[in-house]
Amino acid sequence: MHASIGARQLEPVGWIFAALNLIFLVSAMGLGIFLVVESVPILRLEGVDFWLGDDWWVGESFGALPMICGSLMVTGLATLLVLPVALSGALFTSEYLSPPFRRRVKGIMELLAGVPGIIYGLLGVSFLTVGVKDALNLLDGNTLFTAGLLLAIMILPMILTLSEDALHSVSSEFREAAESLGLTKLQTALRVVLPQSVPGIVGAVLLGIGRAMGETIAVMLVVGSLDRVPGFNLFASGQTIPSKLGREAAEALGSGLHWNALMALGFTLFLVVAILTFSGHLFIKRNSQ
Amino acid sequence: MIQFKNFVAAFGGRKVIRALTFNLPANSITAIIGASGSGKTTLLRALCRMNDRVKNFRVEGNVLIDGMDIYRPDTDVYALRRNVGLVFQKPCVFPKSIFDNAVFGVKEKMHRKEYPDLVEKVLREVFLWEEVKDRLGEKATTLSQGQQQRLTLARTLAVGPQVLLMDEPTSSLDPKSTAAIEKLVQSLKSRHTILWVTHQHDQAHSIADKVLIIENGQIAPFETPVARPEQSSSFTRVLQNVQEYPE
Amino acid sequence: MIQFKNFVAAFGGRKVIRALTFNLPANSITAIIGASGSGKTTLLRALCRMNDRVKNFRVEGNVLIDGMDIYRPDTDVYALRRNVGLVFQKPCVFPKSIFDNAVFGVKEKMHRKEYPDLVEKVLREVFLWEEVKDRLGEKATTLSQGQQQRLTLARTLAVGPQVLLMDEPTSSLDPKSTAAIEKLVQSLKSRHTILWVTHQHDQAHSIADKVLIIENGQIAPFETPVARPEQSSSFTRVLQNVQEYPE
Amino acid sequence: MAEKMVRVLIGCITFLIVALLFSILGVMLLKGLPAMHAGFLFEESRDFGRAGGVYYQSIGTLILMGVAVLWSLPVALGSVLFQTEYLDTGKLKTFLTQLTYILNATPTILFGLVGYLLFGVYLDTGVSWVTGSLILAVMILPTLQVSIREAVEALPEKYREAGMALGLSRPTQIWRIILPQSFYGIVTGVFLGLARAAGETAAIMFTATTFSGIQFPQSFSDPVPTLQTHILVLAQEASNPESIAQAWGAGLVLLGLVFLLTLTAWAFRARVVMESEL
Amino acid sequence: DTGPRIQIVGSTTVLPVVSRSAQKFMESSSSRILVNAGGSGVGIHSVAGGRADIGMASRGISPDENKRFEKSYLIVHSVGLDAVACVVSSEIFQAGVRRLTARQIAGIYLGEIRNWKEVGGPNRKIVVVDKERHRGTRHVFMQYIFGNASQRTPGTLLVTGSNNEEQAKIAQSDSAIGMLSFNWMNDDVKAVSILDQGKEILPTWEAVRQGSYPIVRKLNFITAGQPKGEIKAFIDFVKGPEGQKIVAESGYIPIGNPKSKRLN
Ligand SMILES: Nc1ncnc2c1ncn2[C@@H]1O[C@H](COP(=O)(O)OP(=O)(O)OP(=O)(O)O)[C@@H](O)[C@H]1O
Ligand SMILES: Nc1ncnc2c1ncn2[C@@H]1O[C@H](COP(=O)(O)OP(=O)(O)OP(=O)(O)O)[C@@H](O)[C@H]1O
Ligand SMILES: [Mg+2]
Ligand SMILES: [Mg+2]
Repeated sequence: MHASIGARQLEPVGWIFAALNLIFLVSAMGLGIFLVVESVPILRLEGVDFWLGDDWWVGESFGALPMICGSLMVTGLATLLVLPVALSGALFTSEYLSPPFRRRVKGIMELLAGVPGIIYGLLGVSFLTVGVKDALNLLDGNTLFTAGLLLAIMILPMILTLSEDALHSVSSEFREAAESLGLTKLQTALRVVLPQSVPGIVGAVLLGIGRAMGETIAVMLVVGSLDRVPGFNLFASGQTIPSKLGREAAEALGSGLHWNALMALGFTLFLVVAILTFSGHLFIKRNSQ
Repeated sequence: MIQFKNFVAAFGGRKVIRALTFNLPANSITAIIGASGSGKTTLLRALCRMNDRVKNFRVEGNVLIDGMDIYRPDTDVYALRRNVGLVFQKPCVFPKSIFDNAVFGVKEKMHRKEYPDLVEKVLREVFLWEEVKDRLGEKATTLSQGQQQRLTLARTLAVGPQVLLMDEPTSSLDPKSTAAIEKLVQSLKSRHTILWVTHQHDQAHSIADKVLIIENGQIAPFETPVARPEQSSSFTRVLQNVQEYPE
Repeated sequence: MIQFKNFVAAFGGRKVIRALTFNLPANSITAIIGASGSGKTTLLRALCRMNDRVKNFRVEGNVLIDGMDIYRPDTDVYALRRNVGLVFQKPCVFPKSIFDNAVFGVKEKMHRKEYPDLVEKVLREVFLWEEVKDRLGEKATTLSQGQQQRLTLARTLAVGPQVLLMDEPTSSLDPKSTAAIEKLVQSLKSRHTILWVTHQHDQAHSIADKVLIIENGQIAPFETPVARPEQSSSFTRVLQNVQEYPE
Repeated sequence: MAEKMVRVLIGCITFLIVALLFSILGVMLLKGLPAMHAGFLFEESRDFGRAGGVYYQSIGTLILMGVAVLWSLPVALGSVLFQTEYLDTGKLKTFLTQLTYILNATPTILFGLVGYLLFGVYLDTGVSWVTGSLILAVMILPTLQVSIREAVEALPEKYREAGMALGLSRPTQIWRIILPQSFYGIVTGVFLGLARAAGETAAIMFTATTFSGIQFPQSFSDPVPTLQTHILVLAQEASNPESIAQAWGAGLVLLGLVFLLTLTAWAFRARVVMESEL
Repeated sequence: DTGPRIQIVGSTTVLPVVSRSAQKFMESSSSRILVNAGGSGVGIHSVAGGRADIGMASRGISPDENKRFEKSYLIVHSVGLDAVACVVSSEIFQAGVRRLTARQIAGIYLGEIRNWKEVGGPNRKIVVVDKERHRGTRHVFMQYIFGNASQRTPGTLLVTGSNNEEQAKIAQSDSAIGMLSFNWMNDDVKAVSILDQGKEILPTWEAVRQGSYPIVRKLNFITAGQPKGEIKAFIDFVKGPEGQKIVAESGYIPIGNPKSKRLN
């Protein structure tokens, strides 16, 4: 009864916080509602075929499957590439490095998290595509793989620094307790520190994945932008939802079926992310039990 | 057998332990008493190198356990700590189930099937089994302070160290549990070397083979035959020294 | 004046305190003893509504302080907690300087210039001043456990509560400091209503006007005239009840 | 010994990460330095990037990023504190958390387009830096929120309890315990948010920026030139090497600005964290 | 600078011309010209919505837009021309592919021809680079090759947007084909001539100047209704000699009397 903290217990400051929270809620919901409303016409016209269709040709048909596949593959690849690397880095920085070195590495990461997406895009065009092409002996370097790799590099500093924060914020009491039982540093890190920082790490990873999912310019410049269901071939060009939006949205602005279709793409991304975060949440829940 | 040779422990410039030279025989119980802030905890932590993490902590002199200097650079600290179990003054249980806490330090070598038996054994030893046997899966953080204190003791016992360092292990226990723990420790004497920090002088004298008093970072040893403190005139003297209540 | 009327406190399904009906007169010291895990801490925490944040905690019945039910929804919990000071069993100092810790709970109303005097006053009261006066700017977390315990007591005193709840405040203190704190508490009696949890029965009986024993979530009160326990036959009976050492 | 091997392995990985990221900086330097003539930082851009510098673009970028963080930080802090300190764990809290992540993954161009339709078309506020900073603020909100929430939630419960027991009101607890103790994380969030804002081109191109014609905004309804759009336009349509070099130079300046802000915040953080002695 | 303010928004292709012209124009005028990128679509949309005075577009107004913005009386003013060439990677050019028939190009884009050796080049797969569908470049190119501005091209491997992007992709590849404005050709990206019904169309400035080059598109200004005042003055300025000089300097082809201009 008393334990539930209801609105009646809010003091003035609490109301301010609630109002600020409302701003956030309204902007996020507003964006979502806008997307839903704008995508109604195309969804009404195409129904599920919008998501299952593999042909996107303005004026004829709008099938989002190539973009959905592309987005999932690129993001999945980026996550796969970045996770082990970022987590090892975070673990090493938090558990093994001495404070001055830790500060230095963190500093570099924080600086690099600040490299703008457009710069990654330019670097990707200038170096990564050629590098991938030569290294893998491909016909061309503008592939889903390149995009995934670029995204992995891009989100690495952010994931690393945030997961490191999560690891580091575990009270050292626990580390001491574990080490006094004779656990090695690594065992302590894996059995005590890591489990306790799982929520923080999942948060960091979700933030990174989200960033990767939504990245427009950098992906657009290296992914090849070909609307084609890529199958399971990562080494071919493809298209992601944001890059599709980046290429066409400004042209189609405002109204018309093309615009609706693009907004439906945005809405689709919303859904995908919702599913992802929901599973992430479940993961935390299961893990905390 | 633990030997201190001219041992000094300091935080930065402040020497907490100064020039300690001293032997603790194997299979004995030694009690340490001393004012709050006199360096008892520091001494215990130094014995299993828990202060390695503390930045400005440094030691001088030697500490030998079974003839091996534990501060030699090539010491395997993990093996050392498995051999020298420390029960903290401020119990710190992991935010896991009671069961998991009890077996936390057990080496992977042991088979998981043996865990339940081990848990029951150690929890019984620390007199906690009856209280928690129905809620082994609950989080250990929901236990009361005294229960947590016994759980951390059980956790250490499960590792099976040779040397047991206990930092006021009965400070938050009721007399019944305290007596049980005291009895347990006395029964452990045959297998372990035990160092016991306490503030209760009668407790120290009733269980220990030897009582040390830390003062100004140095030790004034009192060999106490297993005798009730009331019967020992030397102890009365000690008490008078220490218990100089401010009136 | 604190009144419990049919007070029940439970975590989920497990009732820790059951149907407690009881009065504590103002300006008195009441000691609470009881086995580890019997609900003493829960009782104290319930008195200043510290368990509001605990998810599955619930209470039934009433607790009145000066006639006001503290569990009424419109209670100002912050004012309540300033009025009812709780000294934790497990001291938790903030990772700030010793000085900052001592004045942490002081309302902003007080002028900063008065802080040094206040700090000296409360630290002297808890018998810590001499030990830390040269290092007030150092982190409080570097203090020993006993020092931290006294610091948290000082921190609470600085707020100036009317009711003082002390959860084993001397558990990690040496006899000297313990005696000092006991004396302090006795001198505070004239201004405060004090609830003191302890495991040491002689301590309980020597300082308290009244000793309560918690058992199975219920209270068996023993009115104890200010008398040495050794001289009280009723107390001996109690002791025998409780200290039934397992042999 | 497995322990050692793992340690060496993850140490190497960390080293490689640092090296990789350093090489990115190196490349930026190599590419951008040719544009760095004496006046690059303090001159106006001329002749479609063939001459001059990026002075006003830098100022515009700073204005947009700074103001966006100013809008966003209170909202992020307030909503996180509301969620962690005032709301019980429950459906609403879960929902709000998830919303944060969804918002975070929204492609920035959507913010730009929706912002264009909302501000430009429906509200008809025109192209202005205020609009742009608002859109950026919403865009970096999730980044700030997640980092702040993590910092706040990582705070051990015992500190809150100790504060409660002293009778500190909730605002006082927030002000004296939670904010100081999570200050480090909050600053991290601000870095990441700033970075995000700095990287965004698509979101502000239709609502806040101008390529040329305005130097310094005279009013709230003026657009600003920014480095981001400058780079984008030059990189897309400049056919002569001077202009392309200027695009890289502008990239280097952008990077420099982000770094400068980060370093400032760092110094600030170092001081405050020392004070709160985290 | 209290004079009137002119807002110009739209295609990045036209932007270099406008940016330079505005700079020049403002030297002798009190008006302030704000130029911003955004793409042809945004340009047209903004003009129709009254949020900009001039829209820049590298294409015409689509029928759909015409219908939507009927009430705005959109008027198109051409200010220059852009010539689009079929380009190949320099490696291919060096290997001997100097000319392609329109049919061969069509075959490549349709995916029927997949290897350079089928058109007299080295034995290497073709990297077919297409442009975003709405790009003016693609419109005129496809119109010429297929007779259909929005021809589907199943042979495509990459899609690019801006000139620089396409240039970079073709330059990085050693077997690419694409379409590109003249001004972006360099050592790595070479234009081939197109054989059409026995006639060889050389991709030279000379041919464009003489008006014989067929693949050209218009760079347009869009206004809502007839422009007046300073807006008209600016459009006239760009169409006038000084503006046309800038058009030429920006790598496009002036309109009007082509013979009076010297191209690069
Ligand atoms: N948050 C919680 N959730 C569930 N059970 C709890 C929680 N906190 C305490 N308990 C249980 O309630 C009982 C009483 O705990 P409490 O801390 O009040 O004991 P105590 O009398 O203070 O013991 P001690 O002397 O050991 O400190 C114990 O069995 C404990 O396990
Ligand atoms: N990390 C540290 N940095 C600096 N000083 C420290 C540190 N840890 C302990 N000290 C100081 O060293 C002295 C001894 O501390 P220690 O914890 O060993 O005392 P103790 O004898 O265990 O006291 P108690 O009975 O109160 O637990 C104290 O003055 C304490 O303030
Ligand atoms: Mg100690
Ligand atoms: Mg308790």
